[in-house]
Amino acid sequence: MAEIGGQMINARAVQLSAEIISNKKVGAYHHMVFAVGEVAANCRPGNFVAISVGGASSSLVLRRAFAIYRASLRSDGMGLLELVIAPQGSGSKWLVAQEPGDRVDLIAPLGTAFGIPKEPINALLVGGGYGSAPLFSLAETLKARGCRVDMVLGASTAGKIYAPLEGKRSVNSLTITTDDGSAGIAGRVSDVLPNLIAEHEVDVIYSCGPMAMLEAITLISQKADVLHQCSVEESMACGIGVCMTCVLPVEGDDGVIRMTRSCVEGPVMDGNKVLWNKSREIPDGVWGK
Amino acid sequence: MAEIGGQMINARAVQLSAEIISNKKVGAYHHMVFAVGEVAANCRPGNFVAISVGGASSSLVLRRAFAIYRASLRSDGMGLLELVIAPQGSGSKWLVAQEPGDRVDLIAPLGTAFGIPKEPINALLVGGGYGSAPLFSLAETLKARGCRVDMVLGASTAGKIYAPLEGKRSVNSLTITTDDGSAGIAGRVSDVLPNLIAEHEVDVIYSCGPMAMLEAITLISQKADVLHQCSVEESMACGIGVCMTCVLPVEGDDGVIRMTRSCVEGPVMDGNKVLWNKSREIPDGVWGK
Amino acid sequence: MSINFSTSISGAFFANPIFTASGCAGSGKELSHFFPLTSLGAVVTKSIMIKPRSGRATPRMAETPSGMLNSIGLQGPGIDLFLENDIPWLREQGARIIVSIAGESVEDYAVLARKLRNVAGISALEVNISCPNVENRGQVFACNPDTASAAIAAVRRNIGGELPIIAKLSPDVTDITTIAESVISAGADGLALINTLLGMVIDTTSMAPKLSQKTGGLSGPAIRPIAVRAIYQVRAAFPKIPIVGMGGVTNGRDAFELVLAGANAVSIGTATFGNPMAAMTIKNELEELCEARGFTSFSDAVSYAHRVEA
Amino acid sequence: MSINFSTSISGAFFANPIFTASGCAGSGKELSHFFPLTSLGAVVTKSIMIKPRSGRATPRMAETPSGMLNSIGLQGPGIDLFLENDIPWLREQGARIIVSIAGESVEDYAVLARKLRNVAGISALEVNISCPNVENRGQVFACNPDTASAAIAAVRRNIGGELPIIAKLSPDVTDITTIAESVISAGADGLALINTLLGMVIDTTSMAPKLSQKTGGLSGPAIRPIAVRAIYQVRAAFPKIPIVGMGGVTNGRDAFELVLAGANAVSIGTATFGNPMAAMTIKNELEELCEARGFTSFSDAVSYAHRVEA
Ligand SMILES: Cc1cc2nc3c(=O)[nH]c(=O)nc-3n(C[C@H](O)[C@H](O)[C@H](O)COP(=O)(O)OP(=O)(O)OC[C@H]3O[C@@H](n4cnc5c(N)ncnc54)[C@H](O)[C@@H]3O)c2cc1C
Ligand SMILES: Cc1cc2nc3c(=O)[nH]c(=O)nc-3n(C[C@H](O)[C@H](O)[C@H](O)COP(=O)(O)OP(=O)(O)OC[C@H]3O[C@@H](n4cnc5c(N)ncnc54)[C@H](O)[C@@H]3O)c2cc1C
Ligand SMILES: Cc1cc2nc3c(=O)[nH]c(=O)nc-3n(C[C@H](O)[C@H](O)[C@H](O)COP(=O)(O)O)c2cc1C
Ligand SMILES: Cc1cc2nc3c(=O)[nH]c(=O)nc-3n(C[C@H](O)[C@H](O)[C@H](O)COP(=O)(O)O)c2cc1C
Ligand code: FES
Ligand code: FES
Repeated sequence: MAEIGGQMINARAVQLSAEIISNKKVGAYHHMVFAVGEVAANCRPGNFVAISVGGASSSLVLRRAFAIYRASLRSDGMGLLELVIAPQGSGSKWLVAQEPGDRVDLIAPLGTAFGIPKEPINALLVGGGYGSAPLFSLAETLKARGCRVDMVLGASTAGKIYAPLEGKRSVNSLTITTDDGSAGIAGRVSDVLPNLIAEHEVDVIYSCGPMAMLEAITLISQKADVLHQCSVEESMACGIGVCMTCVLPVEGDDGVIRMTRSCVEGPVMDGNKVLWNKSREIPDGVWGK
Repeated sequence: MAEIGGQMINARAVQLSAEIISNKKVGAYHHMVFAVGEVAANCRPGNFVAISVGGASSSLVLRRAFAIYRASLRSDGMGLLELVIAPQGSGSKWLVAQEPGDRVDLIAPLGTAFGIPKEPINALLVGGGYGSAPLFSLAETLKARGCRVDMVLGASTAGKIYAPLEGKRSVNSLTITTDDGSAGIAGRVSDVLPNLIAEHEVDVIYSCGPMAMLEAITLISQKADVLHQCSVEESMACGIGVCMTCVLPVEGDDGVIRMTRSCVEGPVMDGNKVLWNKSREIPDGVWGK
Repeated sequence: MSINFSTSISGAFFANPIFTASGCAGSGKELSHFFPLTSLGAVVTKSIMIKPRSGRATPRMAETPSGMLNSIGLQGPGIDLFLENDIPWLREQGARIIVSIAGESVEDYAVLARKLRNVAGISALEVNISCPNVENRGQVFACNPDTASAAIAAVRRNIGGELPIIAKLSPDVTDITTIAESVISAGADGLALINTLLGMVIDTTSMAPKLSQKTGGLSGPAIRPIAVRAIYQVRAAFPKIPIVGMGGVTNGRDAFELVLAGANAVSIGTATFGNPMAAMTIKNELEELCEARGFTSFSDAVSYAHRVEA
Repeated sequence: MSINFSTSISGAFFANPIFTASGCAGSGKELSHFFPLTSLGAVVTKSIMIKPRSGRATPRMAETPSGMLNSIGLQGPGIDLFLENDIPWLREQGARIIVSIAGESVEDYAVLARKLRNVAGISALEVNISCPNVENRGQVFACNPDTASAAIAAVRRNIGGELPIIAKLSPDVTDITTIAESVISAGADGLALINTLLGMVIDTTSMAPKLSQKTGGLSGPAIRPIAVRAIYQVRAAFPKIPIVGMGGVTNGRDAFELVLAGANAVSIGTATFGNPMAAMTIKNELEELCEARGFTSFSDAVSYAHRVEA
């Protein structure tokens, strides 16, 4: 029973120089499209990419991780990867300042994907801020399997809700919450979840967003006794499993709690197995404490 | 007698955000034009500029110095500054990769200028590589004063001779030398100088180029007993006189040899006062050794 | 709703906490071309020695990733000419002055202190002890508690009066709190943290060290995490000692980081080479940041990262 | 006209001088997805302790200018599971293996050495002594000549046989040659230079240290000038001791710089996080650079910056 177990880096991960095809500002975000060739066919909803930032004489030594918003291999063989980027610090600001024709060094796909049920179930997708990014392609996949898909998106303010038209089409219902009430219901996603779970007889919650939101959703899903697959966001130095910076205390199938790498055994994890309230310490009982 | 004496930073120096107007590859170099407003009127042949390189998240903390190739204040008030840049290391490569419309942080004008004689004398201008940059505007100024102006440009190979057409017009004769013989006379500028000095009855040599070339010219000028104003190129960290990295052993008017800042009391210096053969040590007799 | 942005170092008052770093602003003349020196908390002058110094041979510098090496070797006019020219000029400008001194022996520090004891218009003395001690096989004073305290004690004995003594320490030691303790016992009123780290660059074309003296001092953003750590450690050990922090500060955020770690004032060094206006920009950004975080007085922000949450 | 690019560390042979750095490549599994581990000179494994270790709480890292801080806290499965799983897997790959060990007491090092003494397929042992010594107020072994040599002596006594011992030193000391001397006397066959420097980042939003453990180890290009200086100093003091160099190497030029300073092999750490193929690119660039400078054998380039020109 090795601590770093069988879980390996995404078997399809490839490092490549990707040309930027387009870069458009959408609300508080940038929607960026990259030409990645056949790799696009290997990307699953929930996977992420890791991009070098800052250019040739950059002081930024680490890659930045971004959830895959959409990946498509066109019939002419052109593979496209789409991301939704929030300009925050120096890395993301550099990235959104790049122009079509520029190239970035990109590794894709990385990490685990959302689990897709074999049966047509009722799914509730919950996204916070740019956390909605991976949910639209997930919605399409689930719809194609005959699932009912409802979606809740929350953000601090209207401009930070990322919900493009074509995305909305793939869900049965879309509920929006904003902290300041500038769009949808004033409040947080957790305020509306219990009712939606009951109303749509939800079987599985899929979520992506800030850690505090994922924790709140976990409590609700446990109470309602529904499954909860969430995509976590821990600071990552390497994105490929070699540095051990991106860990969370997670209970394994064997009942042992381990500090688990979210870049390899995540970002998609079983929310009920994460020790959320202890994520900033080493909880008692963790293997090797 | 303070070591760092009366000599102050160029009184006209201004820090500004300059828009790139054009950027063209010419042989081994890039000819770049910047909009600098009225500052252009204050630039003299021999002055240099200091530019921040690398952008927002750059690992390059120091400015780069570039000799002013040409400065002009147009009648519509548009002030232009032209530079000739050799892409060498990370800073210069970043700079030549910038595009028209981009802006750089630039301080200009800095340093001393070539002394312009009141009488119409015979001048020989000698440039090595991009060292020809400041010589063309100097040639124009000298011509306007009625001087005879001959020019010698040397480089390792033809592509590294920077001698634009309009520049050539302002000199009485142009001699070119290349180490590999790919243009002009095969050899070094120092090979052709003695004859040219004699032939054109040269009163003053003005030079700009690698330190070894300046040293060789100094020996020739001393032998021929002509004045020698040269623009030196020492590594500069600040360009404005505060860091003391750019010093050379230079004999002052009082006969005392001091480690002298080439960014403030240079780059243009009296070649005969520089202790060239000791420029990589602290020669005996230097003040404060 | 503007904040009280002044600071004091052991009784010496400064209108704001942004200083120049020794050796990175000469004696202020050149920077005064870009902004009035009165808008600085203080000008810290280039370390001055007893006699004129030529400094080291060139190359004296090498750029490194997010930093630079220098081996200037304390080029300067010597204390007499410095007092004759630079100090009167700075006084005329109305600048607050902190004089930095450097010696090669304990006696040197004593002599410099005596030369400075009756000079008017100086707010504090910074004692740069990151210098080779010729009496001790060239070992740097700041690298040993005994030599560090001997240099400071010599200044203390000779300075007389009220002039605060700030000991500038080197980070190139196993335990910086031990050195801090020794200089505080010897009479230092404050500490300056940190001087440069010893580094080397090899030119891969000539295949030899790039600097004429082989090694040089590493400064700039690269060393900021070391500076923050050193300030935090020393602040934790000495809750009251005034600290002038420095090391890789290029913007208001960086300065704020040093302040939270424990700096009562922040010196700007290498950043000035990249931007002559750096100190001014940093001052404004730091003031805004302190306000934005709800501080009404700069001094409340000092050491704030050490607070124990209830 | 290809060069002899092999190197050896005290009898252990490596086909090329590019290694991974401990803790920056796990046990090689993930990197093997990008290139065959046989194309590395050696895989240096993450420092392993006696028992399983959870490591420290997150946040465990902070990016810094041209570098990063980490405080992983030696998370790992412990020596028994490591020997059961990782070593056989690495052997299967045909990789050259250097095992890095870490302890909290002198006895820990002894136990680890005994566990490793009869393990087949290991080329050398790297002893990470930049760990807090629980028996000595948590002071890091590598910061004191006595504790540093005690740890190495314990390994020497227990390892038996021919396995070379490489002592990995911390740059956070007043004089690294003193520590080098102590571990060489205690039986180290080679040195690894340098481990990370102690640093800190304060989050200016939360106004508290960013890492859960407050301080962390600084790595990356920012520290390269410190690594070059440390390697150069130790090489000058010990002309023959094998040195594995590391610290901020991101390309062939950087690796060459460490080699010229005195490194017989170069480990790649933080660069791998930015680029999984870093070690391969660096290997190729270093080989080309050595050739371009006219070396016919890699070993001739080692320490070349120390030559005295006639
Ligand atoms: C699995 C995963 C998926 C992500 N998906 C997206 C996405 O789809 N769109 C998007 O805009 N961003 C996404 N992020 C966040 C993104 O990777 C960057 O962290 C963010 O853009 C801030 O980086 P910066 O360089 O702008 O800020 P800086 O302040 O320069 O970042 C400094 C360091 O802190 C880390 N860091 C800063 N903020 C965060 C954060 N919130 N989470 C984790 N690490 C952080 C950075 O990665 C970097 O290492 C994702 C992160 C992870 C781990
Ligand atoms: C007064 C003066 C005038 C100059 N004029 C021109 C010009 O007109 N055109 C032009 O292309 N270049 C000019 N240079 C050289 C220029 O400033 C840069 O040094 C050169 O472009 C290399 O910088 P880099 O960033 O590309 O190389 P890097 O290798 O990244 O430079 C690293 C450091 O070394 C210094 N350095 C490297 N090479 C030199 C050099 N040859 N001389 C001085 N310092 C050096 C850099 O300034 C920098 O600080 C001038 C330099 C000086 C001092
Ligand atoms: C070119 C240069 C010269 C310096 N000269 C001195 C000096 O004379 N005395 C001194 O105490 N420190 C000197 N220093 C150190 C700085 O004062 C400062 O402590 C250090 O550079 C760290 O700050 P920074 O990263 O902001 O530059 C010098 C630093 C540089 C870069
Ligand atoms: C995330 C991380 C983990 C590390 N873990 C170890 C370790 O377990 N044992 C060790 O001896 N060094 C460890 N180091 C130090 C590296 O091996 C190396 O000495 C240091 O990072 C300098 O090299 P670099 O700048 O190339 O990263 C670690 C470094 C990093 C960044
Ligand atoms: S980011 Fe490096 S192990 Fe996960
Ligand atoms: S470049 Fe700083 S003094 Fe000349």
